[in-house]
Amino acid sequence: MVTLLYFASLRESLACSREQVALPSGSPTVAALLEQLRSRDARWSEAFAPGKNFRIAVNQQMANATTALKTGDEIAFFPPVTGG
Amino acid sequence: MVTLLYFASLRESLACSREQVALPSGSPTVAALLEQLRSRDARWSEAFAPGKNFRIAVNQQMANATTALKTGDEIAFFPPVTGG
Amino acid sequence: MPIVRVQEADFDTGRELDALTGGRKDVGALASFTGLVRDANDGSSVSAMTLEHYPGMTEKALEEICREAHQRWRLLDTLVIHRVGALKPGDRIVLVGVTSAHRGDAFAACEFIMDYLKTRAPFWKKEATPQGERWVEARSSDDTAANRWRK
Amino acid sequence: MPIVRVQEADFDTGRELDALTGGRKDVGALASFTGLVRDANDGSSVSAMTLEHYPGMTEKALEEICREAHQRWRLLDTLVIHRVGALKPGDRIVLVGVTSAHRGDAFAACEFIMDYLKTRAPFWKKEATPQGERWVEARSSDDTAANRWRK
Repeated sequence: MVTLLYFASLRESLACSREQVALPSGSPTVAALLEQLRSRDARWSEAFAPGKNFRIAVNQQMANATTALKTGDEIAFFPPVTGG
Repeated sequence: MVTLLYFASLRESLACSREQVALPSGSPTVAALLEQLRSRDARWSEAFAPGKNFRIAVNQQMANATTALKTGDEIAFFPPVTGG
Repeated sequence: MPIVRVQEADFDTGRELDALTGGRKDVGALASFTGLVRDANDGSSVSAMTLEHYPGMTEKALEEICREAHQRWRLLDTLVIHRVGALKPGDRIVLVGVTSAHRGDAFAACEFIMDYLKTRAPFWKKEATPQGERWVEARSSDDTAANRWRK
Repeated sequence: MPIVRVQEADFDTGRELDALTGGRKDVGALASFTGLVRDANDGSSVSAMTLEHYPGMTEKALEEICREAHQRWRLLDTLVIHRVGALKPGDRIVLVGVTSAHRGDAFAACEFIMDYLKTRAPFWKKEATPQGERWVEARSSDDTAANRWRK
């Protein structure tokens, strides 16, 4: 299992802030996890459609689609940041 | 007459902070005034020797050797500034 | 040394900056930046703002930005305080303070920290406008500012 | 609007910066710089400092520098407070504060004001060292910094 976190507009459009999911089988990457999320329904496939401007963090470090995942990881999805 | 002011190391080496002098005759400039000051003695000629790094202000605006002078002007001589 | 705080409460700018320099005699330069909530943005009036963040990652990201600043310039201390939660126009959002022997290092590092904070620290702003609430969009000018520092 | 003060007394950084932003809701960015007396300079320890200035011209020069900053960037307010007289290590010398809607303008103008102050405002520092008193020499790095801003 891994923990998924969603922030800001992504949290709102997905109506989800946190969930636990099983890792994709094989040598799982962020890309495989995203494929799994997109297959849920139209809302999820749209939120993570290719070309959508969102950011990924794995265990609180910026990551990308090729980042490898393992059991227990915390994977966060969020829009470009706007602090300051 | 014009008022001359000296600041910082120049004030100390000339042992003078303020004096009143007559303007050089003709169409006086800072250069003519400096010539007059240099002619006083070795200390003054050395302080204002060509190539010496000092600044000039006329009526509290930065000036240079070609700046024209008139009666009543306040002319200040000082080393490069070091505030902040 | 980096000092990082994420908090709902307001901060006292003078006290925080005095603490950075207080008692030290090797600080020649203190550069600081305060970001505040404006009552207008992108053509709309703004009556309130909510700042969301990613607890845990936020502090790590800010510390990493400060550490990178310490690697790039000769600094004494760096400070980042960033507020989260409900804010209103005129409120302080963020304070960055950088001390150094010389001003060039302090200025550059302070601006660097702000530019990186704007593009790398997980904060998100939601504004209340007469047309309703809206998430603030990231600005390409912030990416441009951050990219200036690429070696 | 430029606010310029030359004074012997210390200043309260927090109070001065709060006054720049206080009550306004259009300030998004406040950049500030504080210069302090260091206990070492050019390889000598420094036990005390005296700041001389040119009364009258100092204020004019500082106001002119601030006005030039207002012409170059979109600013709301600029503040310069510079102390004169006897100072000791750890003491504040100068405070520059700049407010703007956006941080790029505030940062640039704050650094510009400091660079021009360092090369154009008639202040002179005298340091007390174990080898006696000495006038601080102007640095060519300050000229280089100021020349960056030439249009």
